[in-house]
Amino acid sequence: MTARTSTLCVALAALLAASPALADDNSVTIGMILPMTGPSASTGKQEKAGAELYLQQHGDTVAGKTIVLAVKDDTGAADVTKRLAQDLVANDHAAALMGFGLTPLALAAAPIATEAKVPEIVTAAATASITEKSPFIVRTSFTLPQASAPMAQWALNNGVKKVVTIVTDYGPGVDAEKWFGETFEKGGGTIVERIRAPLKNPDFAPFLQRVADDKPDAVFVFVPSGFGSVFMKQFVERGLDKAGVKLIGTGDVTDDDQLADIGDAALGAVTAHHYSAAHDSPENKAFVAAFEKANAGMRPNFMAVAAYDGMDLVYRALEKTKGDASGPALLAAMKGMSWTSPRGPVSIDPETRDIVQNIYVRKVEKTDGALYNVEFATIPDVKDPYKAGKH
Amino acid sequence: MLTILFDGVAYGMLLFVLASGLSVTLGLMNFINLAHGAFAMVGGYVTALLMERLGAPFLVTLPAAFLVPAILGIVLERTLYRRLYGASPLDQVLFTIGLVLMAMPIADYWLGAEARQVHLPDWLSGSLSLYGVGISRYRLFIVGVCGAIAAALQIFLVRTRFGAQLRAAVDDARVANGLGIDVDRIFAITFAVGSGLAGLGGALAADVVGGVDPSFPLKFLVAMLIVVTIGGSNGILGALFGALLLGVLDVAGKYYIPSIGAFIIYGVMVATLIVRPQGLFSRGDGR
Amino acid sequence: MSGASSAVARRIEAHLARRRRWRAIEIVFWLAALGTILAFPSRAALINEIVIAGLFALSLDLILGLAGIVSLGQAAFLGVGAYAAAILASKDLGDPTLGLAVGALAAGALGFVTAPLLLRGADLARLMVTLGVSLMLGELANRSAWLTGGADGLNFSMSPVLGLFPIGFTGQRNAALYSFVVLFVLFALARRLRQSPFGLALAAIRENRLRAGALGIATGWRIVAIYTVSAAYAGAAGALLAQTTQIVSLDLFDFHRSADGLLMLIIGGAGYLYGGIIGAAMFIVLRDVISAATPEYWEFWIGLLLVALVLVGRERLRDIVLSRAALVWPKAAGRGAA
Amino acid sequence: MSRPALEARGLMKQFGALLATDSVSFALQPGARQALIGPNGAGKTTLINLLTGVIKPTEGHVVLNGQDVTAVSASERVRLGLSRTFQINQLFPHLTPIESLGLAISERNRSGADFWRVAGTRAAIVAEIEDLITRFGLEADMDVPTHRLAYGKQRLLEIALALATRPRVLLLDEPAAGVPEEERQDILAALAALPAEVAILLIEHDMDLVFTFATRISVLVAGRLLTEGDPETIAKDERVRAVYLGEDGHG
Repeated sequence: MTARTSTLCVALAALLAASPALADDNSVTIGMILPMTGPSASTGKQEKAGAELYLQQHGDTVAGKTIVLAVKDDTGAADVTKRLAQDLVANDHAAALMGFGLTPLALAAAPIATEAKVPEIVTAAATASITEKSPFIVRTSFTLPQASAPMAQWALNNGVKKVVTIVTDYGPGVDAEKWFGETFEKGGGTIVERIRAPLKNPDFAPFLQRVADDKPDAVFVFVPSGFGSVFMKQFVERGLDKAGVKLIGTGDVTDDDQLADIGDAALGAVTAHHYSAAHDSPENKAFVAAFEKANAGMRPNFMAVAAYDGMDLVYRALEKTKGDASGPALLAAMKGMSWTSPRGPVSIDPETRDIVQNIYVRKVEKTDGALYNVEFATIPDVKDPYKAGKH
Repeated sequence: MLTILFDGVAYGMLLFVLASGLSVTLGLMNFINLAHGAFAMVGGYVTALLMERLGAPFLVTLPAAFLVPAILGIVLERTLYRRLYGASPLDQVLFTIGLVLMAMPIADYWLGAEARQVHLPDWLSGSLSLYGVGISRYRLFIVGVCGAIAAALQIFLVRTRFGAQLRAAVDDARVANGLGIDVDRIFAITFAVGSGLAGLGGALAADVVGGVDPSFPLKFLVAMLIVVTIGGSNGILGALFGALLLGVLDVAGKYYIPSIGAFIIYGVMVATLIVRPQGLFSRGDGR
Repeated sequence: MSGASSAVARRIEAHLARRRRWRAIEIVFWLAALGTILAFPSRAALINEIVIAGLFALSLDLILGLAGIVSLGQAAFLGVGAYAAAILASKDLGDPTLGLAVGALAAGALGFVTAPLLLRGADLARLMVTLGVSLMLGELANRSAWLTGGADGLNFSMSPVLGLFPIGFTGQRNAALYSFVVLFVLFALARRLRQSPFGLALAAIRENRLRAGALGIATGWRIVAIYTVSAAYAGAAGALLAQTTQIVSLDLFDFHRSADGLLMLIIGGAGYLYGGIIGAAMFIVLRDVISAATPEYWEFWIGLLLVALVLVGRERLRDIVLSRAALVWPKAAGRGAA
Repeated sequence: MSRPALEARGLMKQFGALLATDSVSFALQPGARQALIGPNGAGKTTLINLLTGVIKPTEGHVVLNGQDVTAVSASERVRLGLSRTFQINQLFPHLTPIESLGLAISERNRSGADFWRVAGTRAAIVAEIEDLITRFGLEADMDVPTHRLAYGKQRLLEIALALATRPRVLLLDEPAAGVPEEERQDILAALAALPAEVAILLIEHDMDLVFTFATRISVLVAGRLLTEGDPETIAKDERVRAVYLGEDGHG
């Protein structure tokens, strides 16, 4: 123990002392906390690639400041997220925190954002209520009510009367179930059954069997990014497509990250979402091309674009404050900011700090030999209905 | 009702193929190989990549999904695993967790974090109706293949000379050596077969579980361990019954009482081990 | 102390009492740890994580190092302690110290109830039963969303320790110090326990259960007792984790929590109580450094370390360290492995 | 004479088809020096396991100081005064003799569950350790981990440990087995010095040891008690010579 202890003490002290990033006065550190390992690692990869692409395209200097992007792996565990957030703020003097792959992880960092007065830019987690947990939370991804309510409206307009909902049993899933259901029933539709599948559940077969027994017009689904393919395949395997059951949902189930590989099972699925890699705009074409080039052909998904926009938001805010990187100044600059993202026009609602954006209704189609979510209807400037209802 | 039963059997069969290799190494060789899932992942990747890059038909990739992990298994067995045969369970657990931790980033580095899909040929997609019972073709295929594997394994281990030699080698390696049995070779082959089975299981499971990704080795680790523990040390049959029991209970539980679905398998395992610490189908000797 | 009459009696007394006094190196260890907290206020969060992980690994050392029992389910107690403290705090009930006590007691009670499961079967059955229990509890927490927040976790704020020391972001050094004090007190207790007749009896059970029984030791009950104590320690670690991070989530019950604890203990060496703390420090600092450099692939290096550790041989590694230590600190070599 | 210290009444043990112990009855008087002999496979180990409670008999009873202990656990029988040594050393390799003995003594006087007091801070326990250490001549090695002790010393510790439980009945399972010639004398001396009030049952192959030590000998063959008597009678018994003594070449 003795030799080990003394060497250890020296090594520990050295490591602890050495770790603050080269912090000169002119640098602004953005702490990006993501699940880089474990089941949500693909989210982390897309986010990291999106943020890095922005840095690469726009250089690391803005308003006279040098931007340092520090990416940390929280392994998807909330207490680790919290520790990393604390470390980034206290030790690396991060001017903003970014990322947060899942709702509990975004919530974990909220008290630190509040106490340290550092903006927390949520670029993934999509439970509507997250932004209420701290006045310093800003979101560039989306909220589930934002996508679910328009989906219900579209279903009502297109002759769907009976729906079974299947959602993953955690915050975002509950949000999706609630907002789809309420909107749909208010418009005269019927929810036959509401099924919640556990988060750790690779096999949807028993739940889909229930759907088959219920014989609805459509099944509305929310599963976290990554579970879409297994859901789609089992949907077809049950013969639900042949039985005339429409598959509708939020865009998570036809995630661009996986869509190309899901295969024809996904054809015809209709989803409502804020981003598709097939979005027809010059900004998006440039974004997709640059992203695929930088990442060995990997197609960007809504996670990548949210991280890209998160960086964009920080850059724009720094320009507006003329380099003042203090938390309250950045936050003030972010509120009400509007710009053109690869997904279309977006802005930050100054009241709720949540993103306002177009929601597109899309259908999975084969274009140029690959599957894409092809947008065919646009609902412009959608605010998060959950918070809009309160204000 | 019958559909659910059938789904449960199919799911159980899948668990069986994933776990059968583990039950060989753990039940027969007394080696706790938590890296078993890594071999399954290799098999899944072999099938997915062969189909994607070379356009190989699904059926053709399956032997490769057995062989590649089996060869990898032999190499690792000869170089690393064999050093730990006599080691404490703790050392085996740590060592194989270490291998898992290494395997996952390697897969991530080479192949990316997103799941790779296995695309089934048309004749295996969709479902058919038998006497009004909707049956997925692929699940039927799984039941057939896995049943055949179970039978082959059972014959291999019980009826063949190799099986007898293996059992002798496990019971007492020194005595077996004295009888002229090449214990080293027997263990290496057994380990390779176990790894190959894992790979085959991974390839077959890939479609059902939404593809292969780097976290595959851990995703099914617990389920595989449960199958083997419930089945007990009596090699293949125990694991088969354990897997079928779990599969049926799990699927039926999720269908009928979704609210407690996930409890069932853990509950069954703990209850089983309380009543029979050696598993349901053990030889009865306390090892 | 009685005045022992003969030279032999005096030697016996001295031998039995040899570990009771805190040796200089131990005092240096604890002062260094305290000094680290004071010297690096900006790393308080990391140090706090190390201290808590050290306590968790210490709880494993109590069963593995002292009694020779393997478990992959220690996360069950970590989770129960954490959720107990978190639920108490989310209902605004009392001081953190109360939450700590409740967390430890709740976990201890669970340990006492589940301990009989350990008495039957071989190591594998033990590993699986303990793992199964922790997974079931995780599922229970998931299902009891009204109380635990389910998959979204539970966020809450914490009142200051003893009404004086806030332990949120603004009091992060307080949080590390709070955890440190708890670790030290529980460590001192464990140290005492290891030297007591009870601790000796555990050593006997670990070394030779057959003979321990033949000396009249009720081995089953001793194992239940130490498992309960160990569970309470893990519960305390969980409560500290919940209180200082002010969030709990389901992954506290995960397999990897138990596995990480085991890794830390093995890296530091089981059986002499400091191993868990040293291992936790090495593991977490290493992980922090490697994962800052390569956030995607850090697991590879940890895995490599582990494989190397086992292949070189834990025992041999320790012998090498001890023999080196003998050159620097002659007494250390005589300590043996007990 | 008072009631026997240990009594076996019609002990039977069946393993599947094998009858390992077949209605064995005998009595061990307080302070007795009795030996149990028999060829390999006669069932001596099974009998010891039955007596000490490691296995339960199919039929029959074990009576300790007049109390039927057939249903009592092995560790509880130790507390009631029945202790044993093992044919193959069963020691605590990484504990020192002092610690091993201290442990056994604490366990006997019911302070073994004490988790607060540091072991060995009680003068009475130290004195008793000292007594055992000096009696068995272990002074030089008493603070060295057991696994580093010479084999003969380990055999002595084996006996000392059993004695530390302060038994009224002590079963010695081949105490001299494997001890090199130069260390044998220590074992013999230790056996001779065992407290007179303790009833001792010696299981042994070594006939020299049996005939110097025992005042009464029981012969076990194929699970049955063949005969019992004083050394001269046994030495003369034709049946014993036939099944046993002849094999070893003892006259």
